[in-house]
Amino acid sequence: MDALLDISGLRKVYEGSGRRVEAVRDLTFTVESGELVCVVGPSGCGKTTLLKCLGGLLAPTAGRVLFAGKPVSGPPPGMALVFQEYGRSLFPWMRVAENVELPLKQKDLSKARRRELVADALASVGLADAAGAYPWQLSGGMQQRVAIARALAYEPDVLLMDEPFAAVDAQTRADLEDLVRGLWRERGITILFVTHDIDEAVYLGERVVVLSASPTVVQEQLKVDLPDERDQLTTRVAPRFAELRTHVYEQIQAAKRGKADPAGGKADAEPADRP
Amino acid sequence: MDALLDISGLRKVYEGSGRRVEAVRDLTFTVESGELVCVVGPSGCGKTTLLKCLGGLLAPTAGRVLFAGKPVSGPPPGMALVFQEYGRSLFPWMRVAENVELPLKQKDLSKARRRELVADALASVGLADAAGAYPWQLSGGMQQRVAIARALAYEPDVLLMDEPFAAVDAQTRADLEDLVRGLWRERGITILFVTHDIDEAVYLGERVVVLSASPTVVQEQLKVDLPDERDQLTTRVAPRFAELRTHVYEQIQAAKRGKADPAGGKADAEPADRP
Amino acid sequence: GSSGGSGSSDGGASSGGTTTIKVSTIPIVDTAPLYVGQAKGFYAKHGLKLTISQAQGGAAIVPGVVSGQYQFGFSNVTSLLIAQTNNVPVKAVAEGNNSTGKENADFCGLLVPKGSSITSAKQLAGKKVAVNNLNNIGDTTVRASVRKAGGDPSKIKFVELPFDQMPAALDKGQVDGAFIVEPAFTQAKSEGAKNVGSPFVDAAENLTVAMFFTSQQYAQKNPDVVKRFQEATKEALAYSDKHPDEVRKIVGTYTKIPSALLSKMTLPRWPAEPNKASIEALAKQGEQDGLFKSTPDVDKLMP
Amino acid sequence: MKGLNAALGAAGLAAFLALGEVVPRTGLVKESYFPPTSRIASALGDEITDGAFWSALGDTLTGWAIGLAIAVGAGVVVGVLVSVVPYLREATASTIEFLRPIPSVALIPLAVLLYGTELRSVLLLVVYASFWQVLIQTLYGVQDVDPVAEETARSYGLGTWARVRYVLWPTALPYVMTGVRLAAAVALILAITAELVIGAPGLGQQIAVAQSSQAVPEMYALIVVTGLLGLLINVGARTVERRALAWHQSVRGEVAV
Amino acid sequence: MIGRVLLRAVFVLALPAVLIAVWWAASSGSVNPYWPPLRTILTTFPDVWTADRLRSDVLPSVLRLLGGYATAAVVGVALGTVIGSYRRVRALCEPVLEFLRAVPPPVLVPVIMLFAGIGNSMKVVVIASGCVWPILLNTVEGVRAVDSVMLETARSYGITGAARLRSLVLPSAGPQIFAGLRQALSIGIILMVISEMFAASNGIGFTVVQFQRSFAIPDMWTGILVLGLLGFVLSVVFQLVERRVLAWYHGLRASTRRSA
Ligand SMILES: Nc1ncnc2c1ncn2[C@@H]1O[C@H](COP(=O)(O)OP(=O)(O)OP(=O)(O)O)[C@@H](O)[C@H]1O
Ligand SMILES: Nc1ncnc2c1ncn2[C@@H]1O[C@H](COP(=O)(O)OP(=O)(O)OP(=O)(O)O)[C@@H](O)[C@H]1O
Ligand SMILES: [Mg+2]
Ligand SMILES: [Mg+2]
Repeated sequence: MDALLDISGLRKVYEGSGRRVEAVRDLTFTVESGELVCVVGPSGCGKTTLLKCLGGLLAPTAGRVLFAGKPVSGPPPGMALVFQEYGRSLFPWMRVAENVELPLKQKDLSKARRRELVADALASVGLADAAGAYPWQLSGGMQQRVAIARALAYEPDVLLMDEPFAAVDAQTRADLEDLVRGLWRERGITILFVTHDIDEAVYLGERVVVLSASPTVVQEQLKVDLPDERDQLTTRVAPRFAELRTHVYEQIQAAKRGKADPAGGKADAEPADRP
Repeated sequence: MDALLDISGLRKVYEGSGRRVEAVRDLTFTVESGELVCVVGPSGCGKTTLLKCLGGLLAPTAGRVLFAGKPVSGPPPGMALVFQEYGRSLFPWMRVAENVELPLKQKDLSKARRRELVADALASVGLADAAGAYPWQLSGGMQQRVAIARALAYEPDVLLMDEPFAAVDAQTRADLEDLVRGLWRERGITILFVTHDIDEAVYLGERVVVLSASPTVVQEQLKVDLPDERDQLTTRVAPRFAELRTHVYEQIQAAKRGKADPAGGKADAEPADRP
Repeated sequence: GSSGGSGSSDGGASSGGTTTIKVSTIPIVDTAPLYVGQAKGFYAKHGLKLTISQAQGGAAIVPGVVSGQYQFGFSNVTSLLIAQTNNVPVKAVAEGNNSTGKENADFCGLLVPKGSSITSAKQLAGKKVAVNNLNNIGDTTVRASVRKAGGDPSKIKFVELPFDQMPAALDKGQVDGAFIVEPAFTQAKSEGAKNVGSPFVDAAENLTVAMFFTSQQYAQKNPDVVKRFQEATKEALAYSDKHPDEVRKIVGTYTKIPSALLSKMTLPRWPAEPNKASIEALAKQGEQDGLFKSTPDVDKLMP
Repeated sequence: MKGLNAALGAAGLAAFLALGEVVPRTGLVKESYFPPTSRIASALGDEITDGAFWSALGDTLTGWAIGLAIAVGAGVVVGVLVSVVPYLREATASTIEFLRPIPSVALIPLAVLLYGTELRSVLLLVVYASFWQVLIQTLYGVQDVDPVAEETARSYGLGTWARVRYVLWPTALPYVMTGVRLAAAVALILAITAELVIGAPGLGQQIAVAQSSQAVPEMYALIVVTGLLGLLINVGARTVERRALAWHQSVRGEVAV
Repeated sequence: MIGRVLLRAVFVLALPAVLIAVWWAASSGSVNPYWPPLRTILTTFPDVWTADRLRSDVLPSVLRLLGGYATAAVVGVALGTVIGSYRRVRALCEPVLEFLRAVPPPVLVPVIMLFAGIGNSMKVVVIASGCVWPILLNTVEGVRAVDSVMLETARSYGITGAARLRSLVLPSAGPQIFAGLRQALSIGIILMVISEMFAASNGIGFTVVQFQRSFAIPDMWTGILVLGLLGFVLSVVFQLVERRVLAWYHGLRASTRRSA
């Protein structure tokens, strides 16, 4: 029972406005302290839902989420979440630097230290000179990087990231992947990383959790037995990498084939007419 | 002068709230009628800006945008745009089917035909059973697919897509890529496709336009000389595919290296303090 | 109350010998003769059918009469004089009501709070006195009381308060004195306030406090209707003056005065004719107080 | 859930009424000027057995409903027009700001001059006062349109009317709903004030009579009636809102929590 | 630049100029004492609104107005935030508030006088009691409508309490709160007049009502003009403040609208 995050029997059903969706049926897996776990799964299978339950933002319908042995009832301290809806998670009334600084104000830090953290985080995502802009003056990819910078500056112990690189270009993405892995190795933080890019999942993770199409269960957990030292050029061409990614790809296809519908529609969805 | 879209000397400078950004410096290229052109470039280089100028939503600071020989002053009819900010481009007060149907109401179609188009489009993106849901009840990837379905149902002559598959999983992405190529081949529509996935650009496009980091110019235009008949399995492993993707990758890296800053910050950005 | 009919400004639709006239009044004891006259058939006898509207005060009545929305209105004399000096074409047609003329037994009084050290109107100089309307009959007559008691009327500080708020204001000591009429007068007295003067009595002998009026145009165009209204009102006034019990009863129908107050309160007098001398006295005092833009022409105002 | 809310609301009202009973009883203010709740209640009981009360209530509600309908209709239409037609907003801004603060009470002589004690007199004042509430809310609401939503509509070639109907209107609706709720109360207030001062038939006139008659409990009873009317109006507005704004964060947020 | 200033000036002045011209023409031959020619009103204006009067009547009125308005703004936003944030509190308070909201100020004033006396504090309370409603309602609705993703962001970063209020809830509800503040401004002027109908001895409202009662009709009309002008001036000031406070909002909304 050393696991930092312990999810067992997690179930989440959304109800309301004439629709009932069983987003997650039964998820059980654990994340050890200091692990970097990637989660992949078909669109709409409940990855975001899972992350919100872990982050204490959503109460599960059934099942248990333990964080460091204690049930999660609200956002645990020291945890940072990068939202999939990056655009809406930035506050439009604050400039980029203020957005990044905001969570730090909750911590007991000197002003100078805060400034430093903000500047470092923005520089590390390549946005040093956008500090004074409002989020809505930025491109989509830049907004997403601001959200990432905010999480990094927060110096969390646990980092939950929901498709954080979806909107950035290939080169920036590679840079950011290395940044995340570097942080993880240096600081020993625990990372749960949701992505739909299979290569990314394999490249980044120690372990890949594959979710099935909904009603969602854990389809497979895969240990990534690549060396710890990874590199965009060499790792991605390693034969073992190709094997692993093919394996994951097949799993995801299997997950989706489990359903007649090509793209994860809901079994329980009851699209009703206006009430 | 047969080009359907003719962009020459396009320049766009954003001003306001104490910031002046030269998003696009000088873009010149054309898109022939019935072509499928992919645009790649570093994050924040002005791809979205370019698309908005083409779509008549944004007035260029300088330069000229011609659509079928006429200057673009407002959204041209028969053109559909899939926005990068998919979440905000869906109307939260309308259900999914209504969102997809809305643009059709502008066309002179019978109600039955509209229904049919909506149902087809939703089915083709795998969301047949989400028709009765509100957008905010859907996952990120599902929302993005609704936005795509809306554009497809509109049956446009010209389709501008801004990173349309950013939020969907690998398998769905592959399906949607084939869907878009299929539509293009069947209906002979003109498509301008912005993406940051280099493989995707090469797999989909007839031609790839690589943009430099800002101040943005056209870095390179690359003809994709792969056979018209493409297939996720065979095409992606073809040697020529690998060559092309490596070439594009190098170009993007070159584009970014053109700048000291690793990720497309603005040369002209003047982050000022609050006014 | 009444609902408005046509907005015809030539006034008084007549059918089969009866003319319908709209009269705008205030729901207070003073206007009781109108109701008495209606009930006793004095107006019907003169071929008049009354429609009575109740407004809160002159602000609503005078413009209505001047524009022909109503044919007749009820107003205190000072207001009419002020209107006249501002070229508002009003014309008095009949007596409204008079003070009783009896010191300390009028329907209006000058009250001081319970336990106040003030025992005479004289001491109100320099004090805060509530009147219902500033620069109107209230301050003129209060000044008369203070003057008569030997005080300096120019030193009184007037504040404006509706009559119904005065008992509470006196009780809380928010004002040092109040110019107050029935039924608030009796109400305040029953709660311990003391009467130190009778302004209407002190201002003039048998003061005509209010009158019915019409607009000059209407009076010119419909001398006959005006005449009938005058005669019917005269009869109603005379009858009311003689039958206080009937008056109290009818007041209960158009006001909500609690019966305990109704039986106790002092009624005004209703002589058949206005007292021109008292009006002239009031006009003179008002002029001294600077109420008017020019010297009022009492003759022109009077019927 | 709904029952609980109603119970809480009732509890709030009960506490308020109890306060109304206690304050005069403890002598904080004199009972004869501020009658305790029970005394007001019994006066209210007397009132509602009186036919005149009901006809007055009917008159007031007629003026209120017609006036509100005109004000809301005009406010929304003018608000949308002013926002949609280029330059109209700039051109009308100064005039709107000038006219808005002119109090209806100052217009009373004008109303009487034009319409006497007729219903139209009340309507003039009611419409004048509540129109601005709806107008301003509509202006702010239309301005709140999400730029991306607006661009989406434009890029699909939605015409002006379609944009108003499918984009501007739903966005502005939450603001407009607030405007309608504000206007509903203002219209009621003005209907009653107009009756009170001008003497047009209705609850306000009854209040005026009670005031000048020194009938304090009756006056408070009538005031309570106006308050209760406001309460009922709000319940109606909330019901409409729950249906019309089911998609809106303010309503759906309630369900999710 | 100069062109833009000129254009603005035209926008501000054109419609009023037309309306004034219409009024002038329509009223020029009027003999109705209640509807005096505009010319008479304008010639009366300087006689009535002398510097002396500005000091003795306008200033006290404006001070009362500001006092009441500020009170209402603080109370409305504070109460509105609480009520908007907690569903239970809203259920508890709403009926009582709706009850109070529907009571007409002219009949409410006597009740307020019982508690607040007849001095300036009464007038400030009366003004506040009317201004508070649009602010309160808009704040409640604005707070209820805070974007769910932003709320979750704040929660996940442990931004709670005052920080959450200051950096999330209030800015997000800001546009709607300002709509309420805007409404309240003109309501404040109206209530200023109403409150000065009771136990006042100076003030614009007092003066206008006195003119009305004493049949000084052109003078009364000048008073109405002054109220309108006051409203206009205050709204200009208000707009300046709003432009500052909601700079992000107007920038965001204008970022696309200005183009094309
Ligand atoms: N607020 C909500 N109300 C109702 N249903 C919801 C809500 N949020 C999510 N759902 C449903 O729950 C399911 C899982 O959604 P979730 O966002 O967790 O998927 P996801 O795995 O993150 O997908 P994606 O990769 O597309 O982001 C979907 O079917 C979605 O429609
Ligand atoms: N409304 C705006 N106001 C000011 N600057 C803007 C605005 N929109 C975009 N920009 C700036 O213009 C530049 C180009 O933005 P654009 O959105 O076109 O980039 P992009 O190529 O689409 O990037 P991405 O791949 O990250 O979406 C960026 O530097 C951005 O900061
Ligand atoms: Mg998701
Ligand atoms: Mg973009």
